[in-house]
Amino acid sequence: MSQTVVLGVIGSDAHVVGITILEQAFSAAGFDVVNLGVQTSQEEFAEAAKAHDASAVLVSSLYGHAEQDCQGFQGVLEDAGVDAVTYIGGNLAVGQDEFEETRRTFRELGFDRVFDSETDPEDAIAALREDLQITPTESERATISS
Amino acid sequence: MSQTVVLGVIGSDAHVVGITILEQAFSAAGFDVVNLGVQTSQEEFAEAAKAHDASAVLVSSLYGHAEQDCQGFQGVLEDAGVDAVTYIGGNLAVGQDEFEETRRTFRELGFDRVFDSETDPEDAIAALREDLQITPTESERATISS
Amino acid sequence: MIRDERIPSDELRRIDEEIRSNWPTGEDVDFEEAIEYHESLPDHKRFADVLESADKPLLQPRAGVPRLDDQIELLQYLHEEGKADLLPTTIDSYTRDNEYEKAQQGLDKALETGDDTLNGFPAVNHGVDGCRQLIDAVDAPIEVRHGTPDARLLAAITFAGGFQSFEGGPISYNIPYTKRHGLEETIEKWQFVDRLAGAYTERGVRINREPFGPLTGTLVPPSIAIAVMLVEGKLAATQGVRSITLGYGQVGNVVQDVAALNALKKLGNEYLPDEVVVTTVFHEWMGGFPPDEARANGVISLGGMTAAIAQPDKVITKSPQEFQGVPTKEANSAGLRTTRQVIDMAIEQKIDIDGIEEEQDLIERETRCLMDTIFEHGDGDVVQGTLKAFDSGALDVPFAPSDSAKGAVLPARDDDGRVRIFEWADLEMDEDIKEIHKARLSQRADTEGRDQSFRMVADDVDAISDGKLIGRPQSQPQGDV
Amino acid sequence: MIRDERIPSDELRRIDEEIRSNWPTGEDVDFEEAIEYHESLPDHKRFADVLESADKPLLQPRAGVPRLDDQIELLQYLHEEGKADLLPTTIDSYTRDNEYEKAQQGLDKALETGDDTLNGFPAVNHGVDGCRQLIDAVDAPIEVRHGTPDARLLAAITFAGGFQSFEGGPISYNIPYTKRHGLEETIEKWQFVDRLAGAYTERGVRINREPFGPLTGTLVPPSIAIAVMLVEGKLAATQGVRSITLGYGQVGNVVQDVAALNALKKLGNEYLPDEVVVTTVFHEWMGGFPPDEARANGVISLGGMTAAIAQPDKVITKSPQEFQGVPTKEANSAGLRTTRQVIDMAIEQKIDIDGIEEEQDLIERETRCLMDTIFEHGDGDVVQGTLKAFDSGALDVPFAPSDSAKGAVLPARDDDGRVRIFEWADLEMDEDIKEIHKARLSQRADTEGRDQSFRMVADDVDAISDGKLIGRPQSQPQGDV
Ligand code: B12
Ligand code: B12
Repeated sequence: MSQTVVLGVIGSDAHVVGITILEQAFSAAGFDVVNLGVQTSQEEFAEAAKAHDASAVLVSSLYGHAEQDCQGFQGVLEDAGVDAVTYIGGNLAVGQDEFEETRRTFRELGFDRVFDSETDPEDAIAALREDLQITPTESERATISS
Repeated sequence: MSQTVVLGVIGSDAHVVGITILEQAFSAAGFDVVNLGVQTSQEEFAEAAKAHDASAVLVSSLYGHAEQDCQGFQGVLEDAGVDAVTYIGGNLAVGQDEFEETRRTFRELGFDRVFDSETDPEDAIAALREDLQITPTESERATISS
Repeated sequence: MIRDERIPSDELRRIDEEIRSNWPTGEDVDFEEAIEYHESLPDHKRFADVLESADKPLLQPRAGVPRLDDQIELLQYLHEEGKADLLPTTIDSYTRDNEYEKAQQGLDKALETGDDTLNGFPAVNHGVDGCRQLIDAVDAPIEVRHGTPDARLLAAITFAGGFQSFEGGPISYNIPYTKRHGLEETIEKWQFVDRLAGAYTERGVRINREPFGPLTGTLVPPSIAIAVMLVEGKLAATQGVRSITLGYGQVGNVVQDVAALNALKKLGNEYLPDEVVVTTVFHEWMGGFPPDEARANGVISLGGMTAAIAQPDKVITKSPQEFQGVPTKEANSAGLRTTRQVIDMAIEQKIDIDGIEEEQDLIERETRCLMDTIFEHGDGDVVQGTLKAFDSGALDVPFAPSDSAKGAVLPARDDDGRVRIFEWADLEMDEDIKEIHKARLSQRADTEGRDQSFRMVADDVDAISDGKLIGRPQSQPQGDV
Repeated sequence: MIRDERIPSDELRRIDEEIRSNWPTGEDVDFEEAIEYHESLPDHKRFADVLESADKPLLQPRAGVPRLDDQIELLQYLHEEGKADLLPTTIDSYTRDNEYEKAQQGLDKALETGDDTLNGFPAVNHGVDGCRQLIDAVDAPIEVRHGTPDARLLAAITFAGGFQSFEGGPISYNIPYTKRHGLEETIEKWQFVDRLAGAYTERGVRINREPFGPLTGTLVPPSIAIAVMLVEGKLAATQGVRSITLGYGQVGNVVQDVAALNALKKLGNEYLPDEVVVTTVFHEWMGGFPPDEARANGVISLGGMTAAIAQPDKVITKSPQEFQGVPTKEANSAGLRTTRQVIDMAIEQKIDIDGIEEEQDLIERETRCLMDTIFEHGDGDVVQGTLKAFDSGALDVPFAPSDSAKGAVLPARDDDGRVRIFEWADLEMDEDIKEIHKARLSQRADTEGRDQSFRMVADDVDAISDGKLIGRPQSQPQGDV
């Protein structure tokens, strides 16, 4: 399995600092990172993931429109024939919501893991290493609290 | 009726700055102020009020023990034959209590008016002028919100 | 070829009509009638006058919600409970992308379900009437704040709607905010916005324009920010704007921040035409905040302290909930009042800190290098110069998402916490200035016993949210404390 | 006649036995066994060592609740969530009055009903064992903070109970805290407290002693506070104390506060014997707070900023709920974290403000005048000198409730917000210094267009809680803003 991860900020969101840090951290950890930058559409994610045979798609969103921007995303990936682990992270809700609620929303949208904006890149790397080497059962997955 | 007011900080409380300001404000407003200072006992209040034939007794408390310190105070005043308007003001409860609750407590202890620590001395002076010149009915009194 | 030239009246009219047909509410704009409406506004709602005549820094928060009644309530609250002197109306992201249809859906959803999924006030959808209801209901001047690359329709509607201040500019609302728009395109579009503001100005309605100084908000070296402000100020002046507020975002080092604000004011007056009234705005820390309201209050207060010393004309406040998401109105007010308390306690004190002149001098020299290269790139034309300088990388902004900037320049803090340039890429700068930065950064590297690297930049990006100013390595000595 | 002389060992033993019979828990004190207990404590619970070896200002809140388990939980919370470096145990008011019976009733009521009517931790009633449970359970050094004129039994029990730091002193816990105790009496009683701390010190258990610097907390001129600190420091040193932390309460003018902390440190080292390790503590604003948590955070942050510049060894933090009443543990932690953020962001910055040396020089000269008059009043003996100087008014504290001080001296802020003396009464001071104060205050009076009067003092007392530093008249010009 290739160790390529596709990274980008979805929708109209232009917050670039977080993915700049993530790109650097995942590269340093040995992954091949394809950084699509900010304001990336669902289709652009799918195309890039397909083209690079990515094992993971990392979606970032900071500006509070993540939920709308991700509607139907899993379908777009499937249609493109992408078979990759999908993570989303950042500041995922407008306002001062409880994160557990937010996590549920994005799990239901099909993301394998959901990270808040306090996430240390190292935690995401550890999680991805685990997800790519062994296929964790639902119970194991739960113990990493993501 | 004399215009003498007796002023002091009750109990073991040593917060003197508030009554220093009050003394000055009531004097400037034309009252004769007998300032008993800090750490004044119930008996000292009663004696002074009697001796000066005071029309008002102004009790201050900042340190959070006002409720204990004022138990039985009205009885002590009565026993000494004091017939005066009684006010209490300052920081009357330990911790972050609701003031309305505190006001009720001290009204039940027999104080005619209860002031919080945001009170401007001018408001207390206005209230006292009213209480001493006309005997307000319960409804009028309520409009001054004290 | 687009140049720094005033748009002729007929051209102004042509574009105006064109863009107003982009969305139904555009039809309601009538310039003459709008002038009358502005003339009917009381003095204390005239943004430029209130700002320019203030005798201490005025405070303004950020705030925008989708529904009109909610926005009215929010602004009234911020005015009364937060004691904001100036008010904002922050526009939602769909409007910023000119996706008025999506904004409408969001607004409709908000109206039906009460669920606010839009992150701001869709002013275009609310139209002239909606805007005026807001202006009428709130007893202070209100500015439009957004981040829109093509803000022409937004400007046409909000100016007619009674707003007298409009944030942004062709660079500052492009480079940090989008990768989809070319710089030439946004300059052209903002020339229209400025020209429209100029048309109101000519008629006695002085629309205040405020280029967005913080840019990417993240360790932007002062001279880069100031150069962008001067360019945008000049472009606006050319189109007839006469009230311009130049901005700057706190970097957190008090000496550098005060020096930068001084330099901004001085160079603003120098580079902009005499007929322009130049004011300055200081943005409290625009980078990543601590995930803790108590610590966030410390960050906000340091901004207040800096403002008390530098005395800009306006301060844009942050809320203690900045990290988490759009703040509640209570938190937003709290940020205002914390800032007010610090400023009012410190402003009457004489606080002259050593080294401010020296730092200011450095910032001015750097800014002049950048301005010179812009003029040279454009053979004297600022528009062409800006385009070419960004293109060559002679002008650049760190962490720029836009394709119009190289985004190759990288900042890092020196041992004192001042923002220096670690990776110059193609940024134009005199050699001796580069040497100064280099020396300061190598001093820091020595203190920390590590090489200068992207790791240092990344540590600095996180430092304030982690509770420090400088991103020191965890296990290393802490400098001269 | 009581003098500044070391209490002989047999006398120490006699008093010790006498006071321990004042309340049943006194019986459990065994000095030798207590030494062993202290020796068993880990390094990070040794108060003096932790404080003296710190490389940046350590933070300490105020906190005390009646029940032991609550107090443990509270301190653990402040340590973990507030990141307090040093912890307090604030004693209730009945214990301060030596009314152990009433304290017991309060404690019993708290245990039965869960209703905390005591405003602190009744350490005497909890006894040696209760204290040690607290020391054992909490992973940081803990100080006893109180306000007790006669703290002998409290000291005997808390020292044996494992506390290694003890606030207060004969002047600082008399003049601001009580009118019932004569100064001669409290000096005698504190000589015992210090002598007991000295006895532990001799055996290698260095009990840290901290005179209470803020005094009445309300516009205390720095030199008066510093003189009292020097006297109490000397008295403690005579009795064998070797770790002394001199205190100072923020007045809110940054230059004056930094100057005062510098002077405190310098004069402390000069006036106290060489064998004493002198450290300093800065108290965030001790006067009336704003009735608004957001504004209170601004006051707290200004204290943090001052601490970052002056770098005292310790900072006593306030909470945003200071105005209202005893703070919740969350608010108390918030005050700590806000302070920490400001200090950590500012401390690595070089912030040298003009005029600090000059102000420091003035403070030092004033303090020397006061110290000289004390020595003269006592023919070289500090105890007699202090008694006589307070008696004559040559030494005085503004707003002092105690009958032992005239409380006739009155402070007011100058046009820059520095605390000056408006009414000297009999305070001893060189004429040229008085002239300086006079000139500064008349400058302010001019700015405000009013005469100097008690009204000005009253306005200054309220100013910070009203959101300003200087109590300007409402309708007058606002100075040079
Ligand atoms: C800097 C900033 C800006 C800059 C951005 C410059 C740029 N181009 O990058 C500017 C000023 C331009 C800006 C604009 C806007 N912003 Co902004 N911005 C911020 C701010 C202050 C810091 C963001 C940042 O850079 N953090 C530092 C980086 C290192 O951290 P990070 O982005 O959180 O990323 C880390 C983690 O989140 C995580 N992570 C992120 N993504 C992912 C993905 C995966 C898979 C994983 C595992 C982890 C992960 O790892 C990253 C690295 O450590 C935040 C508030 C905050 N956090 O303090 C607001 C914030 C994100 N912005 C906000 C908003 C609303 C906007 C605007 C819409 C409105 C406006 N005020 O103008 C516009 C949006 C424009 C647009 N089209 O996107 C809101 C979002 C509200 C919400 N979600 O509810 C915030 C929270 C501020 C607020 N409280 O209102 N912003
Ligand atoms: C200064 C101060 C001190 C100084 C007092 C110096 C002195 N001798 O005066 C010192 C440092 C010594 C001190 C000690 C203590 N303090 Co103290 N102190 C304060 C502080 C910061 C300001 C008080 C003040 O001077 N305000 C300025 C004056 C002008 O305002 P004022 O006192 O409120 O008075 C005005 C109004 O309240 C009103 N008013 C007052 N009384 C009356 C009466 C009437 C009839 C009317 C109409 C109006 C009225 O009018 C006054 C004039 O405008 C307050 C917190 C705050 N408010 O910010 C805590 C505070 C009052 N103290 C408190 C405590 C607990 C103590 C101590 C017990 C504990 C300790 N930490 O050491 C000791 C008590 C010692 C003792 N035996 O009394 C608590 C009380 C808690 C509660 N009520 O729940 C407070 C609220 C702090 C806190 N948040 O914990 N304190």
